[in-house]
Amino acid sequence: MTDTDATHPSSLSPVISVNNLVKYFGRFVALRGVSAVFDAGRMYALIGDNGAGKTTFLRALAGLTKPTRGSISVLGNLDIHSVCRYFGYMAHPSLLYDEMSGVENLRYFSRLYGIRNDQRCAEVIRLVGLDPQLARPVGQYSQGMRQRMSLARVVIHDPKVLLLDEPFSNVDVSSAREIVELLAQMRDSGKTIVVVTHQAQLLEGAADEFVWMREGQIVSRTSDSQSSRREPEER
Amino acid sequence: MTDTDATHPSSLSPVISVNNLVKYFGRFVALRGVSAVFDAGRMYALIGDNGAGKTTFLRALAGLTKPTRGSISVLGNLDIHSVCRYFGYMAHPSLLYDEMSGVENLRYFSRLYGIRNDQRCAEVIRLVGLDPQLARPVGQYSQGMRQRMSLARVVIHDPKVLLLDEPFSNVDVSSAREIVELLAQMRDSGKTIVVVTHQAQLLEGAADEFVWMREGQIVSRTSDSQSSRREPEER
Amino acid sequence: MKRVFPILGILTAALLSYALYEALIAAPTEQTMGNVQRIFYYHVASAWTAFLLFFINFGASVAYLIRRNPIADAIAVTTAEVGVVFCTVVLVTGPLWARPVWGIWWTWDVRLTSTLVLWLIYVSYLMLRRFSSSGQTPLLAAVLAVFGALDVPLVYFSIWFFRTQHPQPVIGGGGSIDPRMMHVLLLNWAAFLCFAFLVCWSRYRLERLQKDVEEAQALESMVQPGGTR
Amino acid sequence: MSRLAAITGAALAKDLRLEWRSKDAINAMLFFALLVVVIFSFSFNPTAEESRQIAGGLIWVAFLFAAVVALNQTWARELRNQVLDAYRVSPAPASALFLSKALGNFIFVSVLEALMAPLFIIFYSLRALGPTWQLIPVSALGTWAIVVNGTFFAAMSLRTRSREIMLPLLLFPISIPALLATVNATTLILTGEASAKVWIVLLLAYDVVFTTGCLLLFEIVLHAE
Amino acid sequence: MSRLAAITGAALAKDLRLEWRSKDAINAMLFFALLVVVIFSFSFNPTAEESRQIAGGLIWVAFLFAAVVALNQTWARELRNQVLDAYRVSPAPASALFLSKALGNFIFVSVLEALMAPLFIIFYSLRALGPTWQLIPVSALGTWAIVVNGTFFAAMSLRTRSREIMLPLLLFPISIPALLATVNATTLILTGEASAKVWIVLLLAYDVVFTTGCLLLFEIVLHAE
Ligand code: HEM
Ligand SMILES: Nc1ncnc2c1ncn2[C@@H]1O[C@H](COP(=O)(O)OP(=O)(O)OP(=O)(O)O)[C@@H](O)[C@H]1O
Ligand SMILES: Nc1ncnc2c1ncn2[C@@H]1O[C@H](COP(=O)(O)OP(=O)(O)OP(=O)(O)O)[C@@H](O)[C@H]1O
Ligand SMILES: [Mg+2]
Ligand SMILES: [Mg+2]
Repeated sequence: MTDTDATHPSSLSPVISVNNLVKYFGRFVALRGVSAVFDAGRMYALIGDNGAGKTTFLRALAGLTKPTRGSISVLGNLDIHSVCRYFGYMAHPSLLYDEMSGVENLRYFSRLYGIRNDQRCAEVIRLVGLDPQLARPVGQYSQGMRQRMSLARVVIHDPKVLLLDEPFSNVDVSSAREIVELLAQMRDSGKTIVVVTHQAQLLEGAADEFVWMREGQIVSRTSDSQSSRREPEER
Repeated sequence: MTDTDATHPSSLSPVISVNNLVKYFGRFVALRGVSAVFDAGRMYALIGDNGAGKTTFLRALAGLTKPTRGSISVLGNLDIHSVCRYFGYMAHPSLLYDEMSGVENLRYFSRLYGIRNDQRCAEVIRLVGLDPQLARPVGQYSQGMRQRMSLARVVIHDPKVLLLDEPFSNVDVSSAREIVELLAQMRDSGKTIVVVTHQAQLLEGAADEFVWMREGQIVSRTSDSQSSRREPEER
Repeated sequence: MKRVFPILGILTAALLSYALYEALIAAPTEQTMGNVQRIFYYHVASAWTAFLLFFINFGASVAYLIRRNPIADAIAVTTAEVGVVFCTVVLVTGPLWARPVWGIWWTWDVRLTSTLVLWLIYVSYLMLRRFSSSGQTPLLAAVLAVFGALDVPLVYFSIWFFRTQHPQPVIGGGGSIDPRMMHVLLLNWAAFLCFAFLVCWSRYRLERLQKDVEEAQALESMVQPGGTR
Repeated sequence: MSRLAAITGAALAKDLRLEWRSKDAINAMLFFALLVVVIFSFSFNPTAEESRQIAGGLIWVAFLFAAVVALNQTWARELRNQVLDAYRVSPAPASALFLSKALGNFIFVSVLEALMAPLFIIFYSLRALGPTWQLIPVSALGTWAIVVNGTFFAAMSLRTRSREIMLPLLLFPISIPALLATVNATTLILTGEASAKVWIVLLLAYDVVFTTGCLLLFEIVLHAE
Repeated sequence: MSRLAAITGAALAKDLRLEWRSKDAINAMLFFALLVVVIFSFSFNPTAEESRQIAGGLIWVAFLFAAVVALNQTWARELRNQVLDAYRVSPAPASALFLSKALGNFIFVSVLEALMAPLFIIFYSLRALGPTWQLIPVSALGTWAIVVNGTFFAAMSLRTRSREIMLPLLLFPISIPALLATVNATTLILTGEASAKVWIVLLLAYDVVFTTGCLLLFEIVLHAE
């Protein structure tokens, strides 16, 4: 375990700290003892081959998957459900209703967080670079627009922790760049961001740390996307 | 229309020639007059933003979608169904039965082409770098293995034309490289290959021509993935 | 522990054969029905055994919901499976008996119907366990078991109102059963209970072993590639 | 409590709005119900003397099958794009989602029944000999019994392979007492032979028991992954 | 012709092998069928004198509902991973695929019926007064009528939104004559009142017409995108 407990720069207590996380799917081990800490105001890129366990790890962080063993503490709290209002989770699918327009979607999801502010919805939609007036249902959006809308859903309740699973997959390069920029801004405003992606080069410069996963473990953490690309393979 | 009819190097008649293809989905135009020729023994990378119409174009070539207007002639034949035995089509989904093992899948699909040669199945599986003895059902394969198996299905009947839709999506970089190599070998053995992908850099050096699509049209054809990346944007 | 099992097995076999002898030969022949009535000892003993097993299943399911203890879950699967088997025996011996005695295979009487519904509920429980794809099978199954238990009294009442003139039990309504018959019945029941316990125990061990094997295989694959560096 | 109501309301309003917008499901269901009535009428000679005797059973079996088809669609919308995960990571209570779905289904199936009932009356020339008004509480309670369990088991069958077939397998055995009570109450009201009170009380008990059970246990089902 | 047979055989063998391997579908369907029988028996007072009169209708409506659930799964396997597209780009004839699916469903539904029939006989204490052997051609022809159209319409409903509900909407209206013939033939055989010959001939005609139609038109349905 390459635990970097000692190396993280911020002196605050970590936002997320994961301790020896293990997850079984039947007789298959998706996570084999992952320990890590994630600090406030930093963006982490989670990288690894197919089946490395990135999605599983992210879902465990979001409280969507119960780990078999190990513990996760978020904002000093061991019960994830009690702090879930501080999470923003974006999955590979859009997590939006295809039949409703962007604003309608956002309005519904904000209600779940007890927000009844339609002003805020419009604001957030503008923030991600879409038009709040757009009446088209989300199902007719292009993939890039849908990913932006997804991002809007994630930040509507001003979460402290963003967990994003492959936000750039099937998105064209220019849209992807804009999403990265947005994320960097949010990071600068103090949010903790964990991004899973196969396109590490997109986050080059934007992410503060690259976390490499392999076969259910974190094998290294580096500050750029190239330096250790092949390193873990020398086994 | 940047029709490059005059520029193709082989002196043979083209394997695929497309003439002013138009495809409407309801009131939406996915293809707005695409004309192109594809020659034998060349690999084409079809590149473009989301919704550019790449998948639609490929499906029209394979005879899976009837174009609203325009014609496609394959191997000099205007009725695609009569030459469909020369096609190999790989879509984003695997087009395999998850519950059957690799060999079983291949055996079934070879029957559809009138092939009753189990030797050939094993050979093809080895060709794509898998083990024909593997008894696991395809559903339990990793994404990379599944893409290889898909490729095996595509080449089992020794097609003359390969149409591949995003064969590298969600595949890790090393698997993707190997698939590219395989494709290059097949190109060298005289097949015509059209690959749709968002990761053009993977095909750099392997593809003979990069075909850029935008909003249902072919906007340019270049010989490398970088040169015209931004060019079509100046409109 | 390893010794106990075969010893218990032999004892149960002996008890079962003695009970069989008692039921088929030693017990007095019923006056109106004749020898057909001897199916009674199997019919009723199986019914009581099935009820007991389903009751244990309910307890184990509740325990699982509260404690999330895998042992409780293993007990729940075991008792449900074996219970369904015994319940099936009741549902087969009943009609076999009814045909010569009542002249029909089936009637919608309280006992018959509630037994059938009970059987249906537990088969659907086993179906759920079989079809459930997630790692949360025990949880879902436990929830269904609770629902099933909530349902049983309602089933009983509903059918109670439904058919008031159901065929009376053959052997007097007020428990005026021949003490000799009662003795044989209890003996058979005891034998069945031992047998059920034995089957449950081995099924339980199998379940636990499977879990252990899965765990071991998972652990093995955990140590093997790359290892923990 | 008011938070529960607010979120339930928001979710229910969303479902109703979407349903209303496409009207797909309601149209399809209506046509399906009509077909069921017709098929039943063809298969069981409805001019027979005893039609009043079997009508209760016919009507409720038809409603049950129509309801199962509707219930199977309950969670379809939440599954597409995995929107359910968005709900699960939010602090909104599980019971609000359940209530909104159950209420939505109740409205849906009730509308269906209100439109199918006249057809049955026409095809079978029915006329109640007992107190007709009692049919209203009986159908409301009977429908709620099917719907509350159906919504719950539909959520449960999301976690299984071959989802559509799983719902009736779980729902039917548990619903037998409710179905029996509803059918018998309806028959008694139609024939006027005896009072249906006992059955109504039984239905009420069933509804109370299972609504409580569903509300308490739904959180477990929602968060079972 | 032999090519058609070879491909039909390969596809049928594949389906049967997969079905046999998991046995999921058959188990679920059996239990569903059992539940349908029980629900029907509960709801229609089966001790009534006239049970022989309504049994034909009951049995076939139950079979129809069970068959629809089975038919809805027909194409599920081909849709997952869009395997159907692989068939469509191959030179294999469309009718081979159709035949293999229809035969598979026929086997499946027949097994189901063979197992459900005894239950009906037990629950309703049925005994035929007419020529019992005629029940075999009647059920074979009736089942084929449901299955051949069902397979076809299941393929057609693939192209629609809300697929599951679409199948009965298409199938039921078309099948009414076949259902009517089957129910009447069964009732006549059970009661022994008159000969069922006319109905059997009608069923045969129906089967021939629709099998031909399905085989000829399936290619269009398969290649409609
Ligand atoms: C047809 C299916 C039948 C089923 C499903 C069935 C079910 C049951 C069950 C579950 C019990 C135990 C319940 C209790 O102790 O309260 C039971 C007891 C009994 N059954 Fe049956 N039975 C069937 C047919 C018959 C027939 C045909 C007879 C004899 C004519 C019969 C005679 C008895 C007797 C004598 C008892 C013990 C009564 C008592 O201890 O109260 N059963 N049956
Ligand atoms: N619900 C599940 N049941 C069984 N196995 C699962 C389940 N979810 C994930 N797995 C397995 O766990 C492993 C890790 O999966 P995970 O989705 O976390 O990988 P990943 O790193 O996100 O891969 P990818 O880059 O392909 O998205 C995979 O081998 C996968 O097959
Ligand atoms: N069956 C369909 N019905 C309606 N619109 C469709 C259909 N298929 C595709 N489209 C629309 O046609 C356009 C082109 O789609 P296509 O799938 O060809 O794009 P693409 O270039 O493959 O995009 P991507 O990179 O996202 O796969 C898109 O806007 C899409 O919404
Ligand atoms: Mg993933
Ligand atoms: Mg595409």
